[in-house]
Amino acid sequence: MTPKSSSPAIYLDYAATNPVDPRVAELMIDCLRPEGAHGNPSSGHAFGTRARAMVEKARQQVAAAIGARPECIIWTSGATESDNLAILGVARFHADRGRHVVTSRTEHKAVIDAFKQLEKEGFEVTWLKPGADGIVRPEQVREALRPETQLVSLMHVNNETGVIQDVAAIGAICRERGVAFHVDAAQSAGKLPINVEAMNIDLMSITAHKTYGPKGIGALYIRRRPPLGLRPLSFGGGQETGLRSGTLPTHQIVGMGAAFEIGERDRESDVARITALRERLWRGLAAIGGVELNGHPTERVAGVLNVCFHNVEGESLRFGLRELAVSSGSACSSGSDEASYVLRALGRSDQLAQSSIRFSLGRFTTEDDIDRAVAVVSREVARLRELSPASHG
Amino acid sequence: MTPKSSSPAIYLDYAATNPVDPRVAELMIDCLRPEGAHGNPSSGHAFGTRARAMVEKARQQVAAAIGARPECIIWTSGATESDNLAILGVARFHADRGRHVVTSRTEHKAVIDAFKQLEKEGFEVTWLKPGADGIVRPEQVREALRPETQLVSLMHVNNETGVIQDVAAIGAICRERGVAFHVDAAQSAGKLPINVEAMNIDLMSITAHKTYGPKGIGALYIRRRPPLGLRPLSFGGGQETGLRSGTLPTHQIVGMGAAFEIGERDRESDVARITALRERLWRGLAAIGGVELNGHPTERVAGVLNVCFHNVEGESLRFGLRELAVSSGSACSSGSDEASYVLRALGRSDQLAQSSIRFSLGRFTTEDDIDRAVAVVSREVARLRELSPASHG
Amino acid sequence: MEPEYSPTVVDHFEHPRNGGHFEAGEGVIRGTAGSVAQGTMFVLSARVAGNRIEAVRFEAYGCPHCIAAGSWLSERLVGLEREQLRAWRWRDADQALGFPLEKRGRLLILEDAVHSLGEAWARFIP
Amino acid sequence: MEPEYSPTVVDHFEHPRNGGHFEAGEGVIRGTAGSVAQGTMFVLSARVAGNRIEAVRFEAYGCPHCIAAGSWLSERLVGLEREQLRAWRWRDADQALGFPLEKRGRLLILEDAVHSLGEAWARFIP
Ligand SMILES: Cc1ncc(COP(=O)(O)O)c(C=O)c1O
Ligand SMILES: Cc1ncc(COP(=O)(O)O)c(C=O)c1O
Ligand code: FES
Ligand code: FES
Repeated sequence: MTPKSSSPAIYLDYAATNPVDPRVAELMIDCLRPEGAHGNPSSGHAFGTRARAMVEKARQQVAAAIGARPECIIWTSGATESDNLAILGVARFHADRGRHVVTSRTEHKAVIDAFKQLEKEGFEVTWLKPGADGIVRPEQVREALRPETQLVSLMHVNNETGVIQDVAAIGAICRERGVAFHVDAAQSAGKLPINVEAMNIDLMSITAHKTYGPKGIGALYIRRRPPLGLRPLSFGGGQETGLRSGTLPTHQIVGMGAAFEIGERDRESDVARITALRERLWRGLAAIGGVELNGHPTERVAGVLNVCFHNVEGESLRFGLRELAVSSGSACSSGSDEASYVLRALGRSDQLAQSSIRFSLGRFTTEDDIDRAVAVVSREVARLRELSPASHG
Repeated sequence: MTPKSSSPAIYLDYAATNPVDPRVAELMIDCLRPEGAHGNPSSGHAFGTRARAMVEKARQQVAAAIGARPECIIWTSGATESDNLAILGVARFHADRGRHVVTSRTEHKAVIDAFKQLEKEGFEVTWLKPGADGIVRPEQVREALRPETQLVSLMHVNNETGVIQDVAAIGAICRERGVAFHVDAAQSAGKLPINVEAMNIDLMSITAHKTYGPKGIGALYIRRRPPLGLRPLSFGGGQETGLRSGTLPTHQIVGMGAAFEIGERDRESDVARITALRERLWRGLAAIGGVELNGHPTERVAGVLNVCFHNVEGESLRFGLRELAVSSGSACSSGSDEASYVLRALGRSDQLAQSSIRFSLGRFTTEDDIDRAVAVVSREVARLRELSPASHG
Repeated sequence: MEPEYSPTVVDHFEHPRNGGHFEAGEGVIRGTAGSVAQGTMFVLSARVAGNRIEAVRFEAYGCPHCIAAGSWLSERLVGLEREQLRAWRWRDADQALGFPLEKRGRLLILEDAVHSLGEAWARFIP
Repeated sequence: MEPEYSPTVVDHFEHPRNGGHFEAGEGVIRGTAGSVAQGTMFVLSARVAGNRIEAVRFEAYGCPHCIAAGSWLSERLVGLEREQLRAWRWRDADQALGFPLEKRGRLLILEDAVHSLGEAWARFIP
């Protein structure tokens, strides 16, 4: 089952994107073949109704995975679009009722930049600062709410650190105060149990490619009772109850449905296996010395380990580790030298933020991947420290 | 090569959507497989750069098919999004320079509804009315332009009638007057020669699924010299020079690239074959009697034939023809009885508009499909006319 | 989305009973309602013998529900007396064919056609 | 997007020449510039004999370009005289290694380290 690549690199970048699960890929391939489901799901004829049935089945699969009713699921092109549709959509629709909105400093860019756009449109944004562990306390949210607050948006699992927010507690506060609550769950679907009803979530962004489905398809959960007003981002054929026009991509939707069904079915066993691998990785890295975990030690998702390496310059570390497909929030390139804003918000110095590496594991990661990764990191960190004036003094 | 379906229907609805060309499907399937291109094209590691190279190759393929430079192509989720990004993007960006925009009454809903949204935002829209042949004369555009006009949007080929607009002449007028010119070319790519530079097109919407590529991926051509200001519809990771954030779906983009390359390479032979089939269809239908072509008799794309049947009620005609996967702009369902706004704009009565059928042919249509379709239509029209009081009096 | 048709509607649409009309003449009456311009028109023609309808033909312009209703009705009218035509109500057809709510109005045109047939009969045998 | 590294940079990064330092002592001089906090730091240590440099060791903290530059430089300095250290300019390293524009600033730190080495030499043999 391990995806092989023509590249010999070890893939530890599941938080960036996943390979498509072969079981999902087969269903998509069926759709793409000539005898597949090529009709337009909006067409009334036999080809259309066949495609429509596949789209609706997938809607049920996705809904079931997050405890929602199918009619609350709107297909989008991914979590970026879902985030924007939720945030810009709700804020613009209700702008005349109040122009205060709340989010945090460690959200994904799709959320941060949507809120920055709202600032340009005259909204006031409260940017909550998480603790050094990456966690936004529910009380911070309660204190930020005002009579004119329209929306709170907080992510479930942080994409850089893997830290989990207590969205249920925050949802309860928002529901009590009648404020719409949006959750970016791109990194948590298939990794944590999610129930939008029990968690009092009004809007939730999900994307297929972080759950072993295809890239370019996502969904927005929207509470329907009582209905939540939303202004669409774009206009047209009126698909998805007018909230998201455009021909529905059957093969993509079929892939997302299957990915979410499998993700929920295999969740517990996946999580157990991935947790064991992550612990193996952490033991190996900790043995190198001078390493520190970024984010809360236990309130974290199984597959993500964000580690900072003392006394090693970030760009050289990343280049030294290029056999590993890993990720870091920083980019020394093009002179911007910008450190991860997420790690900075957790209080890390620019330098430590830049010397941090996100290892993210997934369904197809093996023990061998982990052991080889530990060997590479140990070798490079030792080598770079050996060359460094800082190590000797 | 004829796509077979579990349904015995004859597919004559290519203008709604195309099956994926098997050559395109194979390339997409390669991407979806475990050994495929699963990296995030924005990641710097080997998996990412491999995916990025595929994305950039596809960008070149699409650019080459429309006479553009690759850096002028922005990936979107389809023509609906491209239309909205172009129209709302340009109008909102330049709103302080003038709030007058021009389009026609026979555009696709994605264009019409984007302009209706602009009306709500305080723009004045000139809705040009085409002639009975469906054509907007370039002079009409010239007369509509004002000093404060920011944008003209007109489609290349109409999706209901197949009528071709003289976008080159309109482009010349807009360029002369310094007004941005957007063209919805969803229905013309791979069917007509297109050269955005020669035609003075500033923005052009295209979508893969009308050109034998996958659904859910499209592109917007944006002139870069001199640069054209555009406000994005959504915000985030900053992909596509900040105009369209979100993880790039490699398999979809690879499919669109291949589809456009094949579309351009096979265009002349496809057009010749499809034109012959369409003429065969028209001969068959004309022989029934009491039929009329909708739209200009010669300024039309090869694959679309929109025909109105006198003395036959539309819904019964459509139901009678349900062995054929065809389309009609009207929908008697849900009591709305709404006739095609495109055919109405061409001066057809509600009733004739409702008794019109769009037959659309494509790469996989066979003579046998056409002959069987003619047989079915002849039989049903005769039968319904026979039952109709109008036929006898 | 295409409208849904019940099996009865499909059957009558596909195999209409008694389509056409009787040539005007002895014992033949004709009832009509609606118009093509309106989108729905029914023409009923019947041969009467004594005080009962002996045979019926229908013509219809309209959607599948309307064509099915004409066909269905043509069988139901046989054997009826004049008073029964006057008393005929659309609900019977609706029950048999399951018209969607938004198409109920069309059944009133059918009802008018039946009543018009009754009136023609009254003129014919005053 | 990851930065691009020339083959020379990759070679020196992967196989740094003369990494480390000489213990302080007779004929050993040391030049340093930059700091870890700044993101770039070079420490050069050289053994001089007569009026020429006999051997060089380097330590570097910084990006691959910087590490490669330290390694590359360690080979070039051998055989130089004191005046030549003072005259050394960053352009040579840039030409050899192809620093991207936005990293040129780092080469000035390297230049400072070379000059600092020259000054140490001056103090050592006044
Ligand atoms: C937390 C989070 N939100 C949003 C996104 C954007 O998702 P997409 O690439 O599907 O637009 C991502 C991943 O890139 C993510 O990790
Ligand atoms: C002319 C035209 N514009 C836009 C669209 C919308 O394209 P998409 O379904 O890719 O959003 C279509 C097809 O549906 C079309 O025919
Ligand atoms: S004609 Fe539309 S309801 Fe019968
Ligand atoms: S440390 Fe970034 S330029 Fe060398």
